[in-house]
Amino acid sequence: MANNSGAAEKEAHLAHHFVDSEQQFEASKLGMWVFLVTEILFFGGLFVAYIVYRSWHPDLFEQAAMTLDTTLGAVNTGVLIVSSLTIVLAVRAAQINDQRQQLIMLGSTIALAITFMVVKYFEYASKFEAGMLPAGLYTYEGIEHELAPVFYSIYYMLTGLHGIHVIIGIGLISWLMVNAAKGTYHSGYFTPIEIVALYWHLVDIIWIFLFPLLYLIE
Amino acid sequence: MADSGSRTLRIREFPIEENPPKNYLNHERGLMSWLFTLDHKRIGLMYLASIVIAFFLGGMLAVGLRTELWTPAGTFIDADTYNHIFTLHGVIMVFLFIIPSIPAALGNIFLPIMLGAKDVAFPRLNLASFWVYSLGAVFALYSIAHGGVDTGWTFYTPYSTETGSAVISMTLGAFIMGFSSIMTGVNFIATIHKMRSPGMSWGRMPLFLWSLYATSIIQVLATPVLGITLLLLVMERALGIGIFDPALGGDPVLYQHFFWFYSHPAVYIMIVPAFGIISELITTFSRKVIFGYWAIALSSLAIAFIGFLVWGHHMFVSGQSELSSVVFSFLTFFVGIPTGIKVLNWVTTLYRGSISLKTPMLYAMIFLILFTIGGVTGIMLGALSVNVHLHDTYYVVAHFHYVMMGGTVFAFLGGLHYWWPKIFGKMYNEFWAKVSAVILFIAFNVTFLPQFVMGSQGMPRRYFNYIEEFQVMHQISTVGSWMLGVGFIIMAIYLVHSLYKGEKAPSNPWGGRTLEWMTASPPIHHNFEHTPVIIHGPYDHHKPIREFRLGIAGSDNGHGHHTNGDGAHTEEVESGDQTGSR
Amino acid sequence: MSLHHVLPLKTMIGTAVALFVLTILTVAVYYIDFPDPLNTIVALGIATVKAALVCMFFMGLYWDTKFNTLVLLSSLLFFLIMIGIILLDTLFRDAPFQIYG
Amino acid sequence: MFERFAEFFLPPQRSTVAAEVDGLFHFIHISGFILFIGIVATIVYFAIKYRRKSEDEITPVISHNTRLEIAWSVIPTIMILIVFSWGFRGFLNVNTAPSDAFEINVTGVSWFWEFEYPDDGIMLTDELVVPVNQPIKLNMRSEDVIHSFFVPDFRIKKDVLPGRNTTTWFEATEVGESIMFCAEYCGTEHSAMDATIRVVSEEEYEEFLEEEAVDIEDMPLAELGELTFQQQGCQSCHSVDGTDMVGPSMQGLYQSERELDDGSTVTADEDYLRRSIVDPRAEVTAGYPNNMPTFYGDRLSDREIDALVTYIKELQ
Ligand code: HEA
Ligand code: HEA
Ligand code: HEC
Ligand code: CUA
Ligand SMILES: [Cu+2]
Repeated sequence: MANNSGAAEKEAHLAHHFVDSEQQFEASKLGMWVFLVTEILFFGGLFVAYIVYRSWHPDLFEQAAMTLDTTLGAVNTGVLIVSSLTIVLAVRAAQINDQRQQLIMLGSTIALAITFMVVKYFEYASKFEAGMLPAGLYTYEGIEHELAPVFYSIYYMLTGLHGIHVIIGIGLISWLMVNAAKGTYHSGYFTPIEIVALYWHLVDIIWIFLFPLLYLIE
Repeated sequence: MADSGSRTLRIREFPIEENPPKNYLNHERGLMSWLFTLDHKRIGLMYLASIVIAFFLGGMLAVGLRTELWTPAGTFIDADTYNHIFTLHGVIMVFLFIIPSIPAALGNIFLPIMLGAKDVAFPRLNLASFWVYSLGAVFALYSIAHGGVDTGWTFYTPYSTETGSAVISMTLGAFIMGFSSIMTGVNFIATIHKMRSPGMSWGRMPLFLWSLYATSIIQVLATPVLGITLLLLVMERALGIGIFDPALGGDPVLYQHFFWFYSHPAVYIMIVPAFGIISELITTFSRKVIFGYWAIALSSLAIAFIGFLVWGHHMFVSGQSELSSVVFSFLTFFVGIPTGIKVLNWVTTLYRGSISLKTPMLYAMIFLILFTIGGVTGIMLGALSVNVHLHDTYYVVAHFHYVMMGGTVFAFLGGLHYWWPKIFGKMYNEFWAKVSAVILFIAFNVTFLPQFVMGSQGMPRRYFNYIEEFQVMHQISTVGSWMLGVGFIIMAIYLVHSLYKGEKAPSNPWGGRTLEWMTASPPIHHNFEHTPVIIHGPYDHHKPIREFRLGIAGSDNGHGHHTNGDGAHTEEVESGDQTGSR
Repeated sequence: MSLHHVLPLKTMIGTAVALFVLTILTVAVYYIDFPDPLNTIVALGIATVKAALVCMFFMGLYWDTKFNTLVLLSSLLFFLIMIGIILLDTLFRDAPFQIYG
Repeated sequence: MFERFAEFFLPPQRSTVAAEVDGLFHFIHISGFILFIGIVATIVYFAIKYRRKSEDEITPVISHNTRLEIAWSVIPTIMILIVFSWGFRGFLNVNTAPSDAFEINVTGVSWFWEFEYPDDGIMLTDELVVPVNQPIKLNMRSEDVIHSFFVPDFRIKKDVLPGRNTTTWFEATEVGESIMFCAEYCGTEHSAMDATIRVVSEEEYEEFLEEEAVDIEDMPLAELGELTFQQQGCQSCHSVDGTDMVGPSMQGLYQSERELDDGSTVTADEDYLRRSIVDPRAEVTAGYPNNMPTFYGDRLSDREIDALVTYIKELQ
C-alpha cells in the first residue's frame, strides 16, 4: 500500500498526495470504472423504458424498426469498432513511447467519431423530414399505432444521449492530442489516455446494444 | 506494489503538536485560497457552510408551514403559496441539505484523515463536486425566483408536466446536484480502496468510513437513475416525449418506479453515514471496543443492497400490480434486520463501558431513541394493509421526520459537536450545548408525535386546509416547531461564540483512538507530518494511546521541520503483515 | 493492466476482427427468421459477446485486477434488479377495465 | 382502557375490512412499543450504572457474542414474517371486491369528485350515497392528474389515474356520514377535494334513487342549469354568491365587462359564456389561473350548455 518506499522517485505528473505513480494510476483507473458504472445505470434507465414499452407493444416496435436504416446502423457499428481499436492503439503507442503513432491513432479516432456523427446526421435528417419526431412533434403517418410517437421519443433519447457522449468523447480526445503533441504521455505516464479510452469503449459498447435493439427487430 | 514482501519498516511514535500556528485554516489566506482550494478539509468546510445555510432556509420554510397550519383554513398565506413552500422545504431539505450533509461535509473533512492519507484520491474532482453542487443550488434559487415549484419534492407526473410553475429549472437543479453527489461517491470509493496508509486494513477501518463506503456505493448506483428520470421529466415538459405523460400515451406509474428506484436508496444515503457517526460516538464516549465490529461494518453494505429492492413500498396504492406490491412489502421488512443488528450492537457496546454523557454522546442517545421510533413506524408503513390506510397521511410525514430529522440530523449534530474542536480548534460551551440538545429533543417530539396520531386518524399530507377535528394536534405540532427554532437559535449562539471566544481545543479532547485525534487541532495542511502506521483496531481503548501515534520513521512528507520529540518511541515492525490489503 | 504491461498488438487486432465478424453475423441472422423470442435472444446474445470482448481486451479487464470486473458486473446486477422488479409490475397489471366505452 | 386508547388513535371502524387492518396496526404498535421501552430502559440503565467515575478506567474487551447476535437476528425475522403475512392477508381483502358488489363509477377531476350510478343514470358531485351492508365496487378514473380516493373510516385508499382505471371496494357496516379525502397531491385545491359518503339504510336508498332519477327532459332550463352546475362540479371553483374562489364568481357575471389576461376586454354576453364553458382556455380572465377543465364541451349536451348559460344569466 502507501508505504513510502523512498525508492519511488517523485515525478512531475505525480500529485503530492499519492505515494507513487502506480498508486495514482490504479486509483484513477478504479475511479474511472466506478464512473462507468454510473454511466451504465444512466443509460440503464432509458433501456428500462425501452424494455417496458417493448414488452407492452411488441408490434409497435417491429413496425417502427422497419423505418430505421439498418445499413447505416451497421456502418456506424463498424465505425465505432474501428475507433475503439485505434484508441487502444494510441494507448499502446504511449506505452512504447511512440509519439507519432499516438498522434496518428488519436487523430483517426476523432475522424471516426466525426464520421459516426455525420452518418447520424443523415439518419436524423431523413427522419425529421418524414415527421418522425419525438412524441409532441410527431407527424409521420406511416405507422398505424397510437404509441408510435413514444417509440420515437425513446429512440431519440437513446441515440441522442449516445450522440452527446460521442461529442464529449471528441472533445476529450482532442484535449489528449494537444497534450500528446507536447509529449506529455510516455511509458511512465499515460493515465489520461487510458482513462479516456475506457470511456470511449463504453460509448462503443452502448452502441453495440443499441444497434440490435433498435434496428434489428422483427 | 513494487516492494512488497517482508521488509522491515522503521516506525516510531510522533508527538502531536498542540495548536500549531500554521494549520489548514490559516496556511493560506484570501477568498481565492478557499474557493479554489484542493484541500479536502477546506472543501468539506465550504460544504458545511452551504448545508447549514440550506438547513436554516428549509427550517424557516418548515416553521412557515407549521404556522400556516395553526388554523384549519387559511392563516396567513394562500393555498398556492403553501404548496410552493412545502415543495421547497422538501427539495431544499433533501437535495441541498441532507444528501450532502454528512458525506460531503463531515466525510470530506475526515475521510482522508481517518485513513491516514493526505487527501482524497481526486482533489480536483472534489472541488468540482462542490462547484457543481453550487451550480445546482443556483438553478434551484433561480426557479424559486421565477415562480417556484408546487409539485411536492417527488415531482410526480402528470401534475409536474402540467403545472404552471418553474419545474424545469428546479429539476435541472436537482439533476445537477445529482452529479455532485456522484462525484463525491466515486472519489470516496477510490480513496478508500487505494489511499489507506500502512496497516489500515479493512478490519481496522473506523466504522464511519465503512458507512461512507456503503453510502458511496449507493450514490454511485442510484443517482444516475435519478439523473435520467429528471432528464426525461424535463424533456417531457419541454418537448412532450410522452413516456410518462398519460395524455400522450405514457405511464405515470413508470415515473414513480424511476423516481423511487433512486429515492428509496437515497434515504439510506441519508441515514447510513449517520450510523457511522453513531458508532464513533458510542465507542469514544464509553471508551470501549465496539461490540460486533464486523456485524456493524457489513450490515451497512447489507442495508445498501437490500435498500435497492424495496422502492415500491411507496407505491402500494399507486396502481402498480398487486404482485409487485406483495414482493416489495416482503423485501421491505428485511431492511429492518441489519438495522436492528446495528441498534442492538450499539446498545450492547455500552455494557460495562466507561460512559461519559458529553454533548455528542447525548445526541447519540437521542438518535437511538428517535431513530428506533422512526424505524419501527417504517415497518408499520411497510405492512400492506396498514399502508393502504396510512399512505400519504401525516403518519408518513411523522415517520420520515423521525428518521431524517430525529435520525440523520441529530446524528449530524452529534458528529458536529464531536468534531467541532478538531475542525476549528475551539471548544464550545458544554452547558449550553446540553441545554439546547435537551430542548431540541423535547421540541422534536412535541412537533412530530402528534403527527402520528393525526395521520392514523386520517389527516392527509400536503393539505393546506383541514377539518376541524385535527386542529388541536396541529397546534401542538406547531408550538413544537417554534420550540425547535428556539433550540437552534441557542445552538447558533454558542457555536458562533466558541469560534471567537472559545477555549483552545486540545488535539484529543475526548480520548478517541481513530487517526483524526492523532494530529493537531485544527489539523495541519497535509493532515500529518508523517505517514501514519496503524497497528491496532480503531476502538482499542484498552491499548496505550501512544501506540496509535506511530508513523514511518523518516517520512517527513517533504514538509517536515519537526524535531524528534522527547521520548520519541521507535519500533521495528515487519511490514509483511502490516501493509493494508489491496 | 498495470503500468508495466504493454498491450499485445495481435490481441487487439484479433479482437477488432472478431467484433467485425460478429456484427456481420448479427445482421445476417436478422434476415433469418427464427421463431419469436429466439430472434431477440440471438441478437442480444451476440451483442453481449461483443461487449464482453471489448471489456476484456480493449478495456483490459482480462489483465486487470478482478475488482474492476466486479465493479462492472455490479452495474449489470443493479440494472437487472431495476428492470426485473419493474417488469413484475408492468407485466402483471390488471387488464384495464372498459367502462367508459 | 385499551378501547379508549384505540379510539383516540384511529377513526371509527365503518367497513368490513377495518377491524383486521386495525388489529395489525395495534399489534405493530404494541410490540414495537415493548421493544422500544426495552431499548430505552437498557440505555438509561447502562448510562447510569456505567457512568464514568474516573478518567483512567479500563473497559473490558467484549468484541462479540454469537448467541446474542443470532438471537437478535432471528427474533426480528420471526416478527417481520408475522407482520408481512398479516398485512398481506388484509391487503387481499382490501383489494378483492366480492363478485356481487354493486358498481359505481368514480371520476376525479381537479378538484372535485363525480359519482355515476351507471344503472340508474344518476350523477352526483362530491357526495356519494350508498346502502349499508352492501359491497360497493368503485371503478375509478381521473380526467387530468393523479388523485387518490381515501376514506379513513373505511381504511381504503387507491390512486385514481388518468388514462387508466383503478378499482377499490368497501362494504359499510353502519349508517352515517363519512368523509372522503383526495390523498394524492393534485394542485391548488388538493386539500379541498373532499366528498361526503352517506351510508343509508336500504329504504332510504330506494327513496334516494327515486328522487334523483328526475326527468331531465321536462325540466325548465334554469333549473336544469342549476342541477348541471352542481353535478358537473362547477361549484367547486365558482361561487354563485360573489365570493372569489379558484375561478371568478358567477354572480353578476352576465353583461359585465371582463378583462382578459392579454389586456383586451369583452362583454360577458351569452356567446361569451358559451365560449367560456366550451373552450375556457381561449379567453382567460385576468387575475385567474388558466386551469378550468377543457373537456366540458364534449361532455355536456347542447341543451345542458343552454341550461348553464340561462342559469348563469339569472344570477344577478
Ligand atoms: C433517512 C431516511 C429514511 C429512513 C432511514 C427510512 C427507513 C425506513 N422506511 Fe421510510 N421514508 C422516508 C425516509 C426514510 N425511511 C421518507 C422521506 C419517506 C416519504 C417520502 C415521501 O413520500 O415524501 C418514507 C416513506 C416510507 C414508506 C412509504 C409510506 C407511504 O408513503 O405510504 C415506507 C413503507 O414501507 C417506509 C418504510 C421504511 C422502512 C421499513 C425503513 C427501515 O429502514 C427502518 C429500519 C429500522 C428499524 C426497523 C428500527 C431499528 C430496528 C430494531 C430496533 C430491531 C427490531 C426490528 C424489528 C423487529 C423489525 N418509509
Ligand atoms: C432532512 C429533511 C427534513 C427536515 C430536517 C425537516 C424538518 C422539519 N419539517 Fe419537514 N419535510 C421534509 C424533510 C424534512 N423536514 C420532506 C422531504 C417533506 C415532504 C415535502 C413534500 O411533501 O413534498 C417535509 C414535509 C413537512 C411537512 C408536511 C407538509 C405537508 O405535507 O403539508 C411538515 C409539517 O409539519 C414539515 C415540518 C417540518 C418541521 C417543523 C421541521 C423542523 O425540524 C425544522 C427545524 C428547523 C428550524 C426551526 C430552522 C432553524 C432555526 C432557525 C432558522 C431559527 C429561527 C426559528 C424561529 C424564529 C422559529 N415538513
Ligand atoms: C378547476 C376549476 C374550474 C371548474 C371545475 C370550472 N371552472 Fe369555470 N373557470 C375557472 C377559472 C380559473 C376561470 C377563469 C379563467 C378563465 O377565464 O379561463 C373560469 C372561468 C369561467 C367562466 C368565465 C368567467 C369570466 O370571468 O369571464 C365561465 C362562464 C365559467 N368558468 C363557467 C364554468 C362552468 C359552467 C363550469 C362547470 C361546467 C366551470 N366553469 C367549471 C375554473 C373552473
Ligand atoms: Cu385530487 Cu388531490
Ligand atoms: Cu422508502
